[in-house]
Amino acid sequence: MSPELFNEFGIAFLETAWMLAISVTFSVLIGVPLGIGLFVTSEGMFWQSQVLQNISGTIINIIRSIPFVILLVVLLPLTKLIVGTSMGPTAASLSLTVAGIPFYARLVENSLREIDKGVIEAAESCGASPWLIIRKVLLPESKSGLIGGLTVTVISLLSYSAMAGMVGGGGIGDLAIRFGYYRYQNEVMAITVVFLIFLVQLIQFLGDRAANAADKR
Amino acid sequence: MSPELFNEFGIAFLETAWMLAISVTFSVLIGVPLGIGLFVTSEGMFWQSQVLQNISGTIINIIRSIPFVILLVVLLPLTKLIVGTSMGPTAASLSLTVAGIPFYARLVENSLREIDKGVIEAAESCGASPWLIIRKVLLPESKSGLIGGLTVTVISLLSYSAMAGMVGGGGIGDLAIRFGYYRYQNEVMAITVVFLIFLVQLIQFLGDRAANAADKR
Amino acid sequence: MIELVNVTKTYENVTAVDNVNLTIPKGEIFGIIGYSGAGKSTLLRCINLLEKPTEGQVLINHTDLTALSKLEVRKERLKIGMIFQHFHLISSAKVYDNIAFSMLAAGKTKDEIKERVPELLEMVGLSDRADHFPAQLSGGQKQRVGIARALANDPTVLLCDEATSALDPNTTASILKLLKEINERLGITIVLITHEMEVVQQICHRVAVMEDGKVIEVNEAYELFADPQTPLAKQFVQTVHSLTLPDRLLAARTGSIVQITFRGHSAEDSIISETINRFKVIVNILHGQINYIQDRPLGILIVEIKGDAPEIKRAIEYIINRTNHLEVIANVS
Amino acid sequence: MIELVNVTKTYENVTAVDNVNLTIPKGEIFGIIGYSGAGKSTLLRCINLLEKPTEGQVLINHTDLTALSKLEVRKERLKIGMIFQHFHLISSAKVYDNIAFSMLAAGKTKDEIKERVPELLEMVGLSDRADHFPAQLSGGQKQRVGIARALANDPTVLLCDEATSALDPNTTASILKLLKEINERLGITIVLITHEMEVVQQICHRVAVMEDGKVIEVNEAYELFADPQTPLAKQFVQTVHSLTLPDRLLAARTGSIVQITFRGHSAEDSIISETINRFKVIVNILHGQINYIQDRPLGILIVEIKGDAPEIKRAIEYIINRTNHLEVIANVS
Amino acid sequence: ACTSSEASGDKKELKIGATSGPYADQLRESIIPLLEKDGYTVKLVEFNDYIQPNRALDEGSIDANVFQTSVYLEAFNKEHNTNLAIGDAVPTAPIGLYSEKHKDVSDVKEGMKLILSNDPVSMARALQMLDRFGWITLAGEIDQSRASENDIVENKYNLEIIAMDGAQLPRSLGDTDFAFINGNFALASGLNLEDAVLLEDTPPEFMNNIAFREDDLEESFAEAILNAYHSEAFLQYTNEQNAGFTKPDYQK
Ligand SMILES: Nc1ncnc2c1ncn2[C@@H]1O[C@H](COP(=O)(O)OP(=O)(O)OP(=O)(O)O)[C@@H](O)[C@H]1O
Ligand SMILES: Nc1ncnc2c1ncn2[C@@H]1O[C@H](COP(=O)(O)OP(=O)(O)OP(=O)(O)O)[C@@H](O)[C@H]1O
Ligand code: MET
Ligand SMILES: [Mg+2]
Ligand SMILES: [Mg+2]
Repeated sequence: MSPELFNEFGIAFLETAWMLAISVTFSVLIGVPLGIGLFVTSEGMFWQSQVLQNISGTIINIIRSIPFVILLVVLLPLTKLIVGTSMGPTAASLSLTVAGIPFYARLVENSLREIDKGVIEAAESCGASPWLIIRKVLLPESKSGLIGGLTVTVISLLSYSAMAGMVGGGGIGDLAIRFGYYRYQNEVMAITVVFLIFLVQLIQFLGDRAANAADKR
Repeated sequence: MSPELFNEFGIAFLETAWMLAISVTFSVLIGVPLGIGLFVTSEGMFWQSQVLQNISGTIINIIRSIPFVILLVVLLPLTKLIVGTSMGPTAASLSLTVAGIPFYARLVENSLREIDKGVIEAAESCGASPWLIIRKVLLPESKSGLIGGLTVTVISLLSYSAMAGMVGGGGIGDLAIRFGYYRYQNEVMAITVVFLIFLVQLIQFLGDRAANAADKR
Repeated sequence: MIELVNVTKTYENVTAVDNVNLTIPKGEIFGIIGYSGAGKSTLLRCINLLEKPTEGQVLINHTDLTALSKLEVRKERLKIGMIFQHFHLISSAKVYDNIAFSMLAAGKTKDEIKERVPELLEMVGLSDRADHFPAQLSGGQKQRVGIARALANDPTVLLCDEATSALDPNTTASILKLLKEINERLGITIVLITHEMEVVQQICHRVAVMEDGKVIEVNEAYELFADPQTPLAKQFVQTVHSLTLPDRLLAARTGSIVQITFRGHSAEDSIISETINRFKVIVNILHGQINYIQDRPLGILIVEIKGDAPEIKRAIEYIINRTNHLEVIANVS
Repeated sequence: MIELVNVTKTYENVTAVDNVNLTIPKGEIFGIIGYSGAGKSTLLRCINLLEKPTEGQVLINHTDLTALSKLEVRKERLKIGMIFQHFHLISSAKVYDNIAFSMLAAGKTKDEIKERVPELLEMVGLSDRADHFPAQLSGGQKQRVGIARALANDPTVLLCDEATSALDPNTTASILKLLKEINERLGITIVLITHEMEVVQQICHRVAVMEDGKVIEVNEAYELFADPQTPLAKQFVQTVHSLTLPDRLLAARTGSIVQITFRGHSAEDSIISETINRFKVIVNILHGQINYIQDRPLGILIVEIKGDAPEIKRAIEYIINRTNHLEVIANVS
Repeated sequence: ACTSSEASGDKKELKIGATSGPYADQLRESIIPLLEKDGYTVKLVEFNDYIQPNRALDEGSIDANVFQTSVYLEAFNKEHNTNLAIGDAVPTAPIGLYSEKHKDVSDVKEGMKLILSNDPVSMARALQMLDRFGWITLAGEIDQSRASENDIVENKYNLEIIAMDGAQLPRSLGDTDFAFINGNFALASGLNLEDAVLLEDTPPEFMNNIAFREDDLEESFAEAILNAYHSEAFLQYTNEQNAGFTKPDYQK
């Protein structure tokens, strides 16, 4: 690997890391509450609400059904408003975040669904407030699942971030497309793909370990 | 909507339908056995094999970690070999299939995991052969989950198929990208996006209904 | 005091609880029995409004829970502990924190919790397990944690849904002992569902028998065993009093075989002894069971009375006179 | 016949079953009791190799299952039915197909299945439920389907893991009756785990008591109740024979209070009657329980003997002579 | 190179590839109707990519394509060992330097932001223009098919150069000082070619072309397609729909 390529690679890695850091952070910060919201408003739960369920379900489905490229375009005005610019890794991160939130929210919801209903009921029978139940039952009991879902989300966002090159976001996936594909530098393609695979396996490995450690059952 | 656009739209719809038909069919034909394989070779199951687990797990993770755009490119030689051409909807379907198989296989595996272990054990205690257990216990008991997973797979493949435009695959997602992104025709983009959303909701609705109908618990 | 007034709970097409009226006074241990699906769990869950009744009122100490806001219901629940068949502990929290949770729910301070939890652990005999996770406990130990949790906020009512069904006889016995102690020492009202008649026998003061969502019989535990009113209750009681004699035995006997039921005083008097002294008969006890239900004896004996026919007849008349309950099973002579 | 030779099952760090040796003859109903986690289920599952023993052999009718190939084990399993606590029916298959599944496993033809399944349904009293899904059945009905499935291939051995623990007393009684019938009519060997001592009492011929993976006692069911050898067995038996008298009663008595155990013949003789006739004493039966275990009576009576001290003494001596088991609880006079 | 399936001269069913934008529009709106009048049935295949159309042409999946410069085609032939050949040039949208903030090339200042397309050919064209402005220095003759920021040896104003998808450029115009925008995207986004700070004076090697498999150059369908481009009707279309495009020699 030539020194320039090495350099290029380093920058791309930092760009990817930056995009993931932002989008994963916000996917968690917004996706977890959203996922909890979806769960606690579902049938039989303490804030049961068919209306909220339908609305949020529809919004999530809508976001998930729009191709990422289109999402990128549709979100440009918003990106401009929030990030101040419509290009670069930070701008790309906004679209990644918007794609990541409903994705993770659904996974959070699914993890929460796997909590033994009886445990939640027992907490309710104690007279615990919804907030206490969320903090002391829902989150701890689903920790392992939440981490597992996070792993999946990070990997998916990594995959989406390959398209960030469209708005000048750069990153590893973009490197593979620009040099490996457009400029026929097969070794770049090979290196990036191997690197991506390695990265994914690493994320998966760390995620699995953390999830296991969190599981007290 | 102008008549040409209407026409264009019709063609795009057929292309999407064709790509989905092929990729979903093969994702099911290969993903279901693969998912069953993953499950029955897992710990405590009748064909337990750590080696097979590791190999297939790694392959699946590798495919899932390569961004779809890159997968599309990497698979071109294979596409040429199998489909005879590297362009058009049929060629795109191959990449979609390759992406769809491990995706659905994992979902199949997860559904099978949700079957009460006791039921499988009861079947084993009857002296049933693995094949009989697969046919009469695993598949029927997970039917609802398999259908649910299929819904997710179809929607994901629909979303992926938007990128088929890269290899001249066409389809609705590509139409949205071509008109909305490349040609700045926002109204066409809006129509296609609305159509996509509608399609996704429809798939989800039908999937949910079928899954419920299959659930005898 | 718990009062259920016309409580009905309907799911789409099933009436799980059908117009139930019950009054359970303070300090009572009240049992609920019935077939699977009879509506026992649903009824119990209506008491703390885990299940909101479709119709009717649930009054606890004269407060109508069904008329309260969600927040107020939560406050009332602090006074109602609940114990579950499958424990339902928070698997990610240690024993200590499982109990502390319940106190957090009541808004207790850290200090109060620090003081109370060890007391509770002591009471259920788990002081040395405070730092264990539920997965590291045996079934009986988990259930004790469940009890400690339910008692943490000094409730006045304790609801138990088949709290001992999954436990071995020893553990069951120790948990029943604990419940009885709590009831006697703290005067807590206990409502419990069980399918084990020995549990009813050992600790219940009164019992409701449910069928198809309705309470078809409410009886003193003693009376339920001594004189069940409904066919269902009879069937359930019979599984405990299954006094069937082996054919071999019946065939070999030469006297009259009678079943005598001794209730209350009659059980404490020496009727058999007196019969033997008064009449020229030999009395041989073939089968029998004496149970103390709420410290009152209920005895059923199957005896063979041998002797001359007239003597036997007089003996039988005497026994009937003293017990009011005698049934001739076989009259050989 | 089932023989377990040095059977040990170890998980990473737990020895669930520890060097167990057992021989269960054909046609026996064999019970296994013990605390939760004692290794009962693991041992049972070793019998049909659902759990492969880490060491030791499992012989069924002299065939060593542990030495067989997977395929041969499957064939052997056709002769070993298993019934589960939680039924484990295929929820997506109708009752008919759940039973048919087991016959498909044995490679039976459609015609054979068509003939046999209705017979089995008849036997377990579910002929009218063939077309129902498991979710539409009650617990007892589900368990009957489980039994029919386990019997479909005419097994010689039936394994039951807490098959009645989740059921109400009536359903439990009906299922025990069914098991007993099957055992008597078809000579099937039954191995059953239970935590309900009444189950042991009602149908087991012999019983193994497990603790920490070891079988610490194997006893005839009758002997287990009459004369348990280990402290654990004693504890378990006591939960059935808990003949504790209310303090009130003890306080009010004036004579000697003794506990008499009648075993076998002594239980069938009229010892009390004869004592009353021979000595100048009044005998008042305060508490007692006579159980027929395997058609043999085991009686425990607590009686008060009133009269002159020497007479009482002689009476007691006489009873000891006849029964060998008398314990003085309180000697008032 | 691959065989073309129907070698006979009377091939009447054609597939022509193009990238989405004005070249596809030229085909759809003018050329194809002309060909259909000649008795051809033509299917237009749109690509979102610059490699697939050539691959498809080479393997015979399409019969012609319109999207590339001669420089690109030669590089592609060398890279992929293909025999693709140019039929003729087509009216080409010139690449241009656009800005919302600046009016002239001389407005360049230290540290300004500049965006350009990430496809190699467009980038090469942009870099060469920058070199001509004297904003940067390139490392001698650059490879038209592989040019990238890495070919810059000196960046005199320390410009921040960001590469992105060509279609994205007009959308990011407001966030940058200068943008090199391909004519097709500029037009599509509503920019006027005249509004450019500077339009490329498209040299012949940067004209877009219609390409065939070399063996097919003499085929009658190739001739028919070229005739359509050369026609009066197409000239009229060009004048009406493609104002500002650089015209090929035959239209001058
Ligand atoms: N959420 C629900 N939706 C519909 N039907 C329900 C629901 N919960 C309970 N039921 C039905 O209500 C009836 C009473 O159920 P419940 O659980 O109270 O019975 P139970 O007496 O506790 O039985 P078991 O002894 O098996 O626990 C049953 O027929 C049951 O199927
Ligand atoms: N797969 C396993 N891995 C590790 N330990 C196990 C496993 N299965 C069982 N054990 C352990 O083996 C021991 C015996 O378990 P087993 O289920 O046989 O007990 P049991 O007597 O049936 O208890 P219960 O009455 O609760 O059903 C327990 O300590 C249990 O934790
Ligand atoms: N179509 C592009 C343009 O006109 C050039 C593509 S070269 C493969 O700028
Ligand atoms: Mg219940
Ligand atoms: Mg067990």
